[in-house]
Amino acid sequence: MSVVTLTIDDKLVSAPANTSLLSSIQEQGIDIPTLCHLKGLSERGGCRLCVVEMEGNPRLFASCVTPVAEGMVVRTNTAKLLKYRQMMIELLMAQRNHVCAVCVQNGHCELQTLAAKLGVTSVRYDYMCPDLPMDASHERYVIDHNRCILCARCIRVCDEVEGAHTLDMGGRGVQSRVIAGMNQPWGTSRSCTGCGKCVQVCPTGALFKKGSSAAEMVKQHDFLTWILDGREKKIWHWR
Amino acid sequence: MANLAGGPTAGTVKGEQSVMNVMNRQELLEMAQSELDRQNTFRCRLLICASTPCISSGALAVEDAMRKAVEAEGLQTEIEMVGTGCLGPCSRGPLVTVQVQEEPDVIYERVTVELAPQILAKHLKGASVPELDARMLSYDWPFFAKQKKLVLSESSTLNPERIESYVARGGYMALGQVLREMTPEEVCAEVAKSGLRGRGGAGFPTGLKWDMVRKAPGERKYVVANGDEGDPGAYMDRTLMESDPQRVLEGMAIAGFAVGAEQGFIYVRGEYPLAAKRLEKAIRQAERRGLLGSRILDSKFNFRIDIRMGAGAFVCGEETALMQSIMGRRGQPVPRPPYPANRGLWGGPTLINNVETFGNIICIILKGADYYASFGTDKSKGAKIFALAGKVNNTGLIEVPIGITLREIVYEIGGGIRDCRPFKAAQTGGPSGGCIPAEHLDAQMDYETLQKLGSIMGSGGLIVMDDQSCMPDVARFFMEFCMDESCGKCGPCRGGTVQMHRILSKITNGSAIMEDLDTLEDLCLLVKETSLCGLGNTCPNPVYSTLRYFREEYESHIKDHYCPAGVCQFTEKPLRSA
Amino acid sequence: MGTSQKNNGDNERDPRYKGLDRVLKRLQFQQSGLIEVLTSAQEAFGYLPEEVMIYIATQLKLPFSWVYGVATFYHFFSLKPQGKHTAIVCLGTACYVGRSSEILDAISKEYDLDPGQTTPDGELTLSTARCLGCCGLAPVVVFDNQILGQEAPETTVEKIKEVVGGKIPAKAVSSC
Amino acid sequence: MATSTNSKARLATVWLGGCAGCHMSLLDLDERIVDLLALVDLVYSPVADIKKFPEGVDVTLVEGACCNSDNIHMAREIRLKSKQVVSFGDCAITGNVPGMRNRLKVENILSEVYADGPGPAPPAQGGLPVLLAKVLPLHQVIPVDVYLPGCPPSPERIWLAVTAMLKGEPVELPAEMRTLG
Repeated sequence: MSVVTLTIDDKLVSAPANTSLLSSIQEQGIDIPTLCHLKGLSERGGCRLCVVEMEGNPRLFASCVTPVAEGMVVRTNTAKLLKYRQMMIELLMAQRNHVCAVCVQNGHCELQTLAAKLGVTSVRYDYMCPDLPMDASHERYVIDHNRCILCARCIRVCDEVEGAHTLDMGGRGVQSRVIAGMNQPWGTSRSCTGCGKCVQVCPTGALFKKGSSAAEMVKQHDFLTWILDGREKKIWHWR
Repeated sequence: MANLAGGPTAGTVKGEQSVMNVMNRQELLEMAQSELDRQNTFRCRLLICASTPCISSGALAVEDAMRKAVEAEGLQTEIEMVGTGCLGPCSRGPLVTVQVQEEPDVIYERVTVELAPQILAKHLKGASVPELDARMLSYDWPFFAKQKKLVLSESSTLNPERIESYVARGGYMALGQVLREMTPEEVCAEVAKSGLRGRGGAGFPTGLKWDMVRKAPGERKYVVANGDEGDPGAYMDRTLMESDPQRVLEGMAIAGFAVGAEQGFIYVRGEYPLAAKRLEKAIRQAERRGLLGSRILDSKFNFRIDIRMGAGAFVCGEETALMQSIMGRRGQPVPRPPYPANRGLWGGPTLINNVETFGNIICIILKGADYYASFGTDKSKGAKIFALAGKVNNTGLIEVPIGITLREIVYEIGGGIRDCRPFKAAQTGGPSGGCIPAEHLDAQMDYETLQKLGSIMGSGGLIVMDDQSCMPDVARFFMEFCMDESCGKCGPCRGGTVQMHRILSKITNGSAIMEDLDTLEDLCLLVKETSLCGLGNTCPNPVYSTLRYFREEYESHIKDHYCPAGVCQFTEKPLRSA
Repeated sequence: MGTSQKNNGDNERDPRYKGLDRVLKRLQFQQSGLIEVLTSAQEAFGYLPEEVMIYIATQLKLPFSWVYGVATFYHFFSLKPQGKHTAIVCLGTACYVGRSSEILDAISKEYDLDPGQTTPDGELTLSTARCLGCCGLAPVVVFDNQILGQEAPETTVEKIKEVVGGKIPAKAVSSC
Repeated sequence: MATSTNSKARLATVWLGGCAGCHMSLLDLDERIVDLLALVDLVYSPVADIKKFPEGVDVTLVEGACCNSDNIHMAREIRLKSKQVVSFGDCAITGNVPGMRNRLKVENILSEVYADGPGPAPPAQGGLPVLLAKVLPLHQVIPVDVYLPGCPPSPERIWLAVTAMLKGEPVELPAEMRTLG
């Protein structure tokens, strides 16, 4: 495999060609914010939080969907980037009803943590306060559209790892919403295997286990890399 | 719409394959000659514009009345009635052109059902009809005289529903020439030499794009014509597809040969059923005569074209979203790279050009790259079609050499502003473009200049505004459009358009404070710089450019609750004062 | 997979499903033909009923959510039955400059409808369009496929009332 | 600013639409309350019986969101009379729990709670402040200088922020101390 050299925040680093810029940045121990990215899932390039500045190019690049290239000079943490990231978080918070205080995932939420990390202590935009439902028809899980940030991790894991494709995105623009089956109550969808992967990868309190109360929902998604690694290397074949 | 297009491997309907034959160059020339001979048997030809604007102002009824008059006089063998493509001055429809042998052509505007029989009386019997004389349009009229028609050169005279009509005007000669005399490299080089740039808006050099697809490794390659013209107020592509569909198909076939593709798709906006119908007919006629399909013009080149209809999504004009839509998915853009030229439809290298871009190819091949490059500016060659609308006296579709000044378009072709009001701004590029104020009336209409002024060439919508147009309100209008059309995939565009629209609404209803202007400006930059696709990257342009040139108008809305254009109603009050 | 396939028996008898089958067959059941199948279904049924979408999903071997996601992405598709009559107000730039929004407001007030809604009696659907390309006639309203050009709020409402009042049937003249 | 005889700063705390939890957390400063009172005069607070919001306040902590006309009026008065205004806790910052009604229409809420519910409907007129169509965060009503997030903000956050402000320093909470919720 060929290797390219690039500069990340004034540091010369090398990376295998055809890998993403994000992985190189993370390898340097740089804490770059991400929301729609999750190791093990395909890249969506949707949240745009991981944008970086590229020398000699007026555009910004989402590092998760930008492959490394020889001679690239990248900045990951300029004042402008910080400002944009703050604005993106605020836009997300204004879109739905993110009431952290009464959220099952309070204290363990990726959106909440990122906001604090990036210094977002208030939202300068008008809250849109959409009237969105919760769907508790599933035997074990609940989806609360009020807390969804449309990162589509649940949709991707359902399709790519579980292979059920019960979930997808319905509607468009700010009206987009995660749907199950024919936008039917989740519990009535027969393609859902109830595996709960979608719940575990959800960064916010939009998907949670039934019965969890405020701040009780803690999620873990290391299972993803574990499953995928096992599948790829076929190390679990018992025959 | 039921029998359009199949998938990439779908074959033609069986019945059609059997009648499909191979035509060679000689037969093509014979076909052209016999059509010319046929046309010459008529003493008089009545050309009725049959494109959407004229139809909606009653062209079909006029045609009907004329047909009845012709039949009543028993002149069917002497007079041919032809439904043609677009003439240009769309607001003056229905338009009728009269061609009498050995006499100059005459065009009539606003022909009514009552006047239709009078045309016959005037031209065949020499009757004097003052009402008609008043409706005569002169070819010296600046609206016509100032134009340079390279793409629309034939559209006003040929019948878009008959391939013979196209062939008689030199149709498929370019494809024949390419297949017989040129290599794919040479075709790409010729297009590159012409200096043609993508007419969809961004202005990427077409020859370079073709060469990239040509060189890209891949077994199956595709050619896609983007006819998903979504800008409100723009209808260049629709007109081209309706008026001269074969020209687009021939351009696509030449592109297919140049890049090594055997399958083309033409993606037609769902709102354009007439364009789809005519393209469908054109494809069928071309296939039946061996001008599309297998072994085109007796060569080894095979090329099929299928139509794909959009279903109402502006974002599908973005190339990656368009490809998703062709593959039957949600029309959401995907991040680039990989670029379509390397990995597009079903993973194959894909050439995507605007319909108008393909329309330019024939001229380049037949008349040569040097001839083509003699029009335009140093960096932008050829001519561009604009849909001239808004508060000018002459609205309609115009094709002008790139580099013409805005003043020439507005005051000469457009005949000045209606009611002699002052010119305030011209909006180009629709929701992705910006406003050009009066101080830049002498700016050249080319890609670089427009970009420098904060607008874009775009697909060619050109809306002229007078002092009765309120800039914040216009910006709000475009932002509402973008908000509705944002696909929702990336955060900045999804949330940013909504918030920008909210602030613009506040400005126009009186509840904004000065701080909101800064928030608005910040959002413009955020959405522009961080969005995933072209829609997001360009949708703040209308706001940003009006903020740049008409800031005092925004400020007067906020500070004084005064709308200079008298458009906005200030029904609300700001919640916060400072 | 999904909620119901109970309508399969009826499908055999409903000729509209036969038409759908023809389209499916012509497209060789390719999944990339989904948008076309949905378009034909909408033409046949007037809108996309859930059981039709389930039928299409099953035939094309696509997940239900996929089909629903595509159907709701494109504005052409309607998941609700449309009214007997439709009024489309163009909000393209030229029409907007010609104050077409006032026409929209007038209709919306007269029938107490928001754009996209249908009256409770199923008589009238009000919707908007982004440029119908008849900019020379701005402002434009399309009522039951008939293009009404150079409209004003009062005249449009009058024209609609004549028909939706139930007196004169609207005639389709041309489509834009 | 109206000067007091001693050099102590003038602190006010206000309770708008909220649950008083932030004030509880303030009281949770425990023995540090004594230290705080050594630095400030508490000139207005729900825990002190003062009827009118005084002039010349240095720092005002505002708990709660703006839910009704009275809150708006109070907020404006606070802004006029305070040097620095602090959005004290999530309700003031985001609308938080009171703001959860924003997705519904006020009329529907009132009829649900009173007409169809157990109690009698409040009189249409008669001195009660009018509910706003939407619960608003404080900064949408008046400019705010400092945000102190938390539901409630922990006593540590309060101590850090208030002491910094009294010293005239910028409030810089560490990341883990500025989470909402």
